[in-house]
Amino acid sequence: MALDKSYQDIPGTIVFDAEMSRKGYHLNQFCMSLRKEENRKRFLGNEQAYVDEWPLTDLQRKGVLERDYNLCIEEGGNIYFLSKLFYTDEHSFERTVSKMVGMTPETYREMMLNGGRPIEGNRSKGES
Amino acid sequence: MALDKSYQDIPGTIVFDAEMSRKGYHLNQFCMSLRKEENRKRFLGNEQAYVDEWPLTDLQRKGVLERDYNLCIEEGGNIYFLSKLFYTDEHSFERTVSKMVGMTPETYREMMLNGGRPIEGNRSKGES
Amino acid sequence: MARITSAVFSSHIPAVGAAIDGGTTDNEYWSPVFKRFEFSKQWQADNKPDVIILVYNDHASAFDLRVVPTFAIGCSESFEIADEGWGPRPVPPVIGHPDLAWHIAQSVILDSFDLTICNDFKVDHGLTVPLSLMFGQPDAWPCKVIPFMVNVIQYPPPTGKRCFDLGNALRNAVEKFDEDLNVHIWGTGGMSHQLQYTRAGLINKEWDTNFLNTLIADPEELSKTSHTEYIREAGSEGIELVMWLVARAALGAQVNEIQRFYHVPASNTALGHLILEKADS
Amino acid sequence: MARITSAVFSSHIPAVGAAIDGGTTDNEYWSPVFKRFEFSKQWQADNKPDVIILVYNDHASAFDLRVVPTFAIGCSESFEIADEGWGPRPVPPVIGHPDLAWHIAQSVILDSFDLTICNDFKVDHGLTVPLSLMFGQPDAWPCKVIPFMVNVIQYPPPTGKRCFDLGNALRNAVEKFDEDLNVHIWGTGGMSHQLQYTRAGLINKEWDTNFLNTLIADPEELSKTSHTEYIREAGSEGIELVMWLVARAALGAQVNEIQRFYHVPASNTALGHLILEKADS
Ligand SMILES: [Fe+3]
Ligand SMILES: [Fe+3]
Repeated sequence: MALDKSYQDIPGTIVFDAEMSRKGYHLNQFCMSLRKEENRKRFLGNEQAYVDEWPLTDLQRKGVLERDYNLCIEEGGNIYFLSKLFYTDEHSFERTVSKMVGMTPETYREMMLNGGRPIEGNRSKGES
Repeated sequence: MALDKSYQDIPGTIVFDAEMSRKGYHLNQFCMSLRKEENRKRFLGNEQAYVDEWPLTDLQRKGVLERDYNLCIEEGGNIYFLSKLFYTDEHSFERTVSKMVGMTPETYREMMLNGGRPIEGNRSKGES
Repeated sequence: MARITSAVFSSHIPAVGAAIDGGTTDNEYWSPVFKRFEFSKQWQADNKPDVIILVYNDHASAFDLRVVPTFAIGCSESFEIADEGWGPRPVPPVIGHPDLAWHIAQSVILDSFDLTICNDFKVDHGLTVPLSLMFGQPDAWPCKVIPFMVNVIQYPPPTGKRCFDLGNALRNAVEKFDEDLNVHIWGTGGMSHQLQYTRAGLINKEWDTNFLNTLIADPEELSKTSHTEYIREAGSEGIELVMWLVARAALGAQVNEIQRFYHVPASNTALGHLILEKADS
Repeated sequence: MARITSAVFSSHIPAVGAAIDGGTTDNEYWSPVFKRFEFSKQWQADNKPDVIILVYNDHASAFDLRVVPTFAIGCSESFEIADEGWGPRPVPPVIGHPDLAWHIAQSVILDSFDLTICNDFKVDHGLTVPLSLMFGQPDAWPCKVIPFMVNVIQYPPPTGKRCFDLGNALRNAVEKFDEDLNVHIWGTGGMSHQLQYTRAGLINKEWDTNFLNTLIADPEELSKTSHTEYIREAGSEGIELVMWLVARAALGAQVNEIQRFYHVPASNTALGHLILEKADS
């Protein structure tokens, strides 16, 4: 009798559970390094060289270098760790999230002003 | 109704509770620095200069420099942190404890071989 | 004897901090939020606590993945402001209350809560944004703050039931503290929001409304809500709401509602805010 | 299904590690101890587990006073040996079992234990001395080890009752793990000893004997022992014995005694050792 993972039925959602945490360990620790101004400068100066210092997978490197946050999340990145990366770009949560859902910042803000993404149709993979 | 501190009735014993932990915070963190070989060398090279780098009280400095472990414990030192200090001197727990109880290493070992310090008379401050 | 007299609940959205720090609280987007907080700030000024037990979650600031405590209490004299990626927020350092914090730590550990005792860590927007909302921009925070961290990032967080039980244990601990202190407890985070992947932007006003109603009237019933329901209905980051149960339980059963506010959107999030006072106080 | 089939209890005295590492196990002082462990080593070789859940306390090695977790589980792939002040012990690194460790962490957190999840820390004599006693000096440890740390240094440690309840939760967690694994659980530390101040050198054989008897026959009764009794009767460091309750409860009620050994002195300490097997296994 394994653990309850009923949250895996939720569409468009990757819960940061043990499996994801293990997969993303070094990716997230890489993000943590960007809390220091000197590291942010070094990273922005030569991104490829900086990420090569970390034991990341090819997909994780690609996700970071292309700022493909959905890919980062699939590869174990957690949004609060990833925020150190988009803050390094001086991007906000709002701007980053709009990119994750494939909207322009304006369209995304419009959706939020209209009450956000509705829950109807978004509860379960069977339903959506 | 404050917390139960009935352990304060035990003779010859200083329990490492909140009060002691707060008192000894920097003393114990100083000891932690001695887990590194380079710091041990630096400390043994110039003890006074090394302890002056830490925000210790005069009594804590005295305790460290004179290896007065009972004083260190009274001033908030915890034995497992202090062990980094006596290990730096290449002294064992046994040798250090004999010093704390005012015995020669030989007399202390003799007491231990004879079954250790008896509990009778050592349970409570009232009794001892 | 120390007593918990009030509970304040509030989202702790980074963009709200950015609006305060950047001076854009008057604009069309933010003014509906900050106008409503004028009442709360006045109430707070009229009801100044000696200490706030501030229940929040660290967002990869004090801890990274090497150490993930479920419950952690801050026992030091003061706490610096964390750099979350674009410099620390320009707010005063947080002054702790080591006497009460250590008392609470000892009391709840003996009461079967497996706390992590912490010293020397930095606090992030989870703690500072609610302080800014309630106190504005003073040169120094007007009271002491005990940071109380709950893991809600690494699944699984503590269950709602465990958070509810912890709240009761915190109340008991505070009431065993000999000094006369007026203590407030704050629950932060939420409400519905999802900050990641393709369902991001989710808002569930109906569920949030029900959460607020039940939190006030029957928090013990609310404590049965499963983690999957939080994530499904309130979004992957909406699970932060378990922290509100800690503060709600700590206040005791009978409460008066002083303030209630719900607003969509604040950046990606449904902003929720409550002030409750202990009914017999 | 994974199952906990045996429990091993042992002191984790630094001087015992030094005797092994320094090759002095044959001398007059140590040979009475190591002779009795010949049987235990043989039993261990005949009953090789896949994984050991090793309950121990960190002695200011993985953690300093900045972070003091009550219960912490090691989830990484491997653990290096700590330098406790005169270089790391010359023993192999410890290989973890992240699958089972993470499973246990999730299971017991959902079961109301407020665990701290840990990665990337070093293990000290509390963990390595029992391994050396049971496995000798191999090039690599013959099985996986999940380090499980209990705070017994910063007062208050978890209560005996809490440790007992945790043991039950660990058994339930292991039995929910789908893979077939033979799991042993070890409880370490103790027995009576005091390493500090003017009462140091205390040994209480009568109390220790009663502890061993009750641990085997009625651990739930034993779990009621107060912290003050441990410290008073078994010395300030004798309180490490609460960790034995974790391992004892994890094995379940019915057990067979395979080995029992008690010896004074080992350096400053009364060395205790037990091997119990699950009765129906
Ligand atoms: Fe948050
Ligand atoms: Fe120990």
